[in-house]
Amino acid sequence: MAVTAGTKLDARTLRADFPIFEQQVHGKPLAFLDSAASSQKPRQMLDAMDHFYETSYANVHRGVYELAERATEALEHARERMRAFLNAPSTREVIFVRNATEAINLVAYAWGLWNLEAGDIVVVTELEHHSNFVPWQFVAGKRGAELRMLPLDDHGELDLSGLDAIAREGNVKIVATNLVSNSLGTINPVDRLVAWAHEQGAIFVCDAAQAAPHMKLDVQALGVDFLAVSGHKMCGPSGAGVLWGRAEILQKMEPFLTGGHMISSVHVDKTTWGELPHKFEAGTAPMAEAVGLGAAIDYLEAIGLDAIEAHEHELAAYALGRLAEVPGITLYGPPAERRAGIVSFNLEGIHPHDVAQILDLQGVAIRAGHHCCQPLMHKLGVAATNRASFYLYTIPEEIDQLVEGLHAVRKVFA
Amino acid sequence: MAVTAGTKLDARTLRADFPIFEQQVHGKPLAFLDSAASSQKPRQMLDAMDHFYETSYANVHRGVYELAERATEALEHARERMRAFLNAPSTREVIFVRNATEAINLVAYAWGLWNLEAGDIVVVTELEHHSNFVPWQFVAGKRGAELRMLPLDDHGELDLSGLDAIAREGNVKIVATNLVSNSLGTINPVDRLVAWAHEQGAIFVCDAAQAAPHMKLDVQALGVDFLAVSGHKMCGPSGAGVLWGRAEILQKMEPFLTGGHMISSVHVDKTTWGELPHKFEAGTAPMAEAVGLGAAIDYLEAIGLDAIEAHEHELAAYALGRLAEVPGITLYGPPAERRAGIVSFNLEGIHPHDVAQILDLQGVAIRAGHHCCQPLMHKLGVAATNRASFYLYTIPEEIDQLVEGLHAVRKVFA
Amino acid sequence: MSDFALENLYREVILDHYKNPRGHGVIEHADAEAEGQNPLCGDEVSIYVAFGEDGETIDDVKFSGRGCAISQAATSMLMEMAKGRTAEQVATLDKDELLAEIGVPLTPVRLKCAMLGLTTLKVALHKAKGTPLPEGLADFDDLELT
Amino acid sequence: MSDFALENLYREVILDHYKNPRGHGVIEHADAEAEGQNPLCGDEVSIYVAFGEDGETIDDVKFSGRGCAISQAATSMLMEMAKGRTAEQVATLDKDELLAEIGVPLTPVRLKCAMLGLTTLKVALHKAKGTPLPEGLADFDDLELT
Ligand SMILES: Cc1ncc(COP(=O)(O)O)c(C=O)c1O
Ligand SMILES: Cc1ncc(COP(=O)(O)O)c(C=O)c1O
Repeated sequence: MAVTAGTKLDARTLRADFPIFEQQVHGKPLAFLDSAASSQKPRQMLDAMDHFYETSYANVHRGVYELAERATEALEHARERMRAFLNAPSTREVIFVRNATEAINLVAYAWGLWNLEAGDIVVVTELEHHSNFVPWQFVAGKRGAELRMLPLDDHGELDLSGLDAIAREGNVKIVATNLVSNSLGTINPVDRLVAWAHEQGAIFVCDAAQAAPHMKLDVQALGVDFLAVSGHKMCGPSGAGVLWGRAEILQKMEPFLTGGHMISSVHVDKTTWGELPHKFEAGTAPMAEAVGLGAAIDYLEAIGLDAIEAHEHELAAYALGRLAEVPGITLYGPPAERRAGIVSFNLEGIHPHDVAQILDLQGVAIRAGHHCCQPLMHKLGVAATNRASFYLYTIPEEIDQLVEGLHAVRKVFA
Repeated sequence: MAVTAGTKLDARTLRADFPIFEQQVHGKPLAFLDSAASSQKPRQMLDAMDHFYETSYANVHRGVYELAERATEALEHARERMRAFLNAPSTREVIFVRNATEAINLVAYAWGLWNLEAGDIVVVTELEHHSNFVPWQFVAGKRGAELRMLPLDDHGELDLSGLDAIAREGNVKIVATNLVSNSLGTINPVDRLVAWAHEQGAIFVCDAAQAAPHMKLDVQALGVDFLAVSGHKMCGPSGAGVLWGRAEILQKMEPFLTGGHMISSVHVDKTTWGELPHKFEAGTAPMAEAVGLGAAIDYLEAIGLDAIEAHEHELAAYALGRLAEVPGITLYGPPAERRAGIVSFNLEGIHPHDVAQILDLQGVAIRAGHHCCQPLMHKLGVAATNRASFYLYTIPEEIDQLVEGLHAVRKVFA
Repeated sequence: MSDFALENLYREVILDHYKNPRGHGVIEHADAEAEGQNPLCGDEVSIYVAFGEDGETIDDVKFSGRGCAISQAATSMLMEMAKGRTAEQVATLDKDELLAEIGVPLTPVRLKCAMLGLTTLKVALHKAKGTPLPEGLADFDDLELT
Repeated sequence: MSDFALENLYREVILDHYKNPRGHGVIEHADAEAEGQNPLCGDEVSIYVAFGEDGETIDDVKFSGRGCAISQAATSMLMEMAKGRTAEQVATLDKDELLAEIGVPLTPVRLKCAMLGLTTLKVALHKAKGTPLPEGLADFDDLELT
């Protein structure tokens, strides 16, 4: 694929790469509007995994035979692809994990559990996914540290006015926020929070699960200390994600999972840890999954992250406009300019589960629930919302299908 | 496939299911003798994953639309297959993780870290894989508990004569051993150790990474409290393993990884955990990998675990006989009757790395190294050994190829 | 839209119970009560029970909380079913009896919605009378009642 | 067997260094020393350095330990290369210079074997003279030297 930067992507053509769209659901064309939960997979990525299994499979790193060498090369190539994707300084800083949740837990345990002390402060936001909230609450609780939440303002954006007050309360050790909210699509001002965190001497953990699939990332420009990514949301397979971390910090940390591969030497009285990134990759790696993730990055970069972001942005604006036509609808979150391809809403008097179920019968797949954001739901004063989310293969007709579907939902409950 | 129990398997026919054997390596037929590190994959398993991605992919458990329902059903079907495979009482006790290493770490952290106290004793053996050694050493160290190692006797089997002395030394809280050694192939007397552990009031953690691929397991008959399995060693994909644990214990435990999916409700002041098994499955599961593992179980059970065990047993006996012909060879481990399809050896004066490299040029893939068993290597007085390991697709000709290769190795170093 | 499927799932009686829930409200000083939640959507329901003079028969039962049509209708139907039965009878009430009443085919996720009221009612009775907890909820004691 | 590949990898000079390693032994009261290990196979090597009167030039260097033919031969060759150079020169010695001497194509895993001696020698010099650590070993200080 030869695509030059800035080119608009052609979602209709790209759809042909995704076998899932070759079916109808309940006799209707499939309008898959739940990509924020997990994206669909292009054939190219599936082929890369099959090819790996069929020609180059063996356990990595330790074998001196041909298949093991090939497998190791494939895994390390994927690591290099991810390094370049994040503009990380070194592959030593790219750690393969299962998903963003494990990436964040790795930091919470291996840094938080052994560094937090009673009275220290961990700062998160009201807009976090449970995966960037509960781990901090858990380790803070274990260490007697305090959890503070930055609130949202009325536009669904972070209110940073309380930062000074928090800083006066005690030792801020960790600041953890997402870059893009999975509920509201808000793009958060991570730069200001990073600067503030570093002024406090805190580490900054960035949950980029929802950002990585949709926009160009640069860990050096962001200035964060750790960054978590899920492969399955960016055209990669389930079972592989990445934690990026600064080498200086990773080196000083305890390991997280221990066991095979992550050691330098094992003795009854003393075990020493392997070099980065191996120190944090205990046991057999998700090898084929990493290979698939590397292929997904190839796929995304051939299209261009800028083109993907622009496409989603257009869809978000279109969706916000069309949805506003539906009587009784409440739309949550910031205006289109400051959001990714995610739109959350409620229909008056109709529970999201019922909305989603009736939409499903019309071939429209959206998510209904708390989106693993209960603190945000409490703030919004609802138990759940409907959420439609878009990706590179989304076409405006799917949004039309959604809007028509919502009218039908309203008829059922009229 | 209609195979009745007790039928001998036909490895030559089964090989046709494995695309990896359709190639030559260095111009020779591939003799893949490293299945203990990771097994090759049958087409049936790869097809099951592709089918899932192409027709039924979506994030599980939370969606109310058709694809999400299908994906959830596929994942839960795989859980049921694993439950039956282990004869576990309930699917609530079957937790999907990445690999056996993570399974053991889960118990080490979520049970060990919060239950061990200074002076408590954790018992492992000299025969453990690092993945069932380092996690215990790590958490014992963090809690000021003691690590005790059961030694090997001269036949490569566990010497249990010191158990009473250990029991007198203090509070034994955890006993962790493997069922089959990945280095020597020894089948360990887990029943006696389980009884002893329970007499001490300790939990028993069984590392079945090397047993599950090769013999019928029954967690109820074994009487263990936890059991760890790696999918990639049993014809499943990389990226999925299983921890089985007793519900009574899992319920009382803290969670391990926290975040999305594993909660019941999340509030700033208090978060409650979800029901089993979800409490231990934070974030997006290795969904396709679990589906693949389910298909692998279908594949293995169609052949029959008894037939697989008998086949490997035959191969081990044949290999021990043929290898004994090679001048200067030292064979490690127990006699064929008491071992699985794993043979470790050294050639006098020739380092395993050199042996394996020269064999590779002849198409023979074996492992050379410490096999993540440094404590065992110290005991044997070597840095490394060669290891040939077999599986259902192994044919005696591959062992012949190995033996011929070893003669060639000796010529190079003559 | 497959009207048949839709008619089937959101049939008149479901919508009627949803729009006009029976037993909706609160019993002050109830003899038994419990709160339940559906972790999938955050829905919550509270159930209140008043026993008759024998201390066993359910004299009155009410519910409050929010939820989808399926969960609200199912809970509303349950209120009608429970009244006049003993605590023991309700604790051992087979979920199929309620499912028959609902009378629409449910996927596993929606089944959780439909069962929220029944589970919560059984928990309330368990707390007050020590009757058995619903299946699969043996760990409820540790997790939720503290 | 592909005799060509085999000849290539285990060529005469490698086997000669393996069987008759140069500089094999121990220097008592060495001016610099370190121990290294290959985590892949558990092989260990110890390196000992004695400086000349200027305190900079390597007067004598020896190694002990066990390993495969590649690591032993590479370390043996390294002993010959290092003698007479200054600590600084060896610390900045490009690994390609040693690889050229070895003169056989190495896969990444075997490269680790070949580099074990050089890495360990550089660590010894670092400890004694503060010369730079080898690339990728910036964390060596924390992990191994304690
Ligand atoms: C006995 C034993 N335990 C544990 C493991 C670790 O398995 P994994 O690398 O899949 O976590 C292995 C695999 O090498 C093994 O053989
Ligand atoms: C913002 C955000 N963080 C974290 C996660 C967790 O990702 P995973 O389930 O892949 O661990 C998600 C996915 O739902 C997310 O959207």
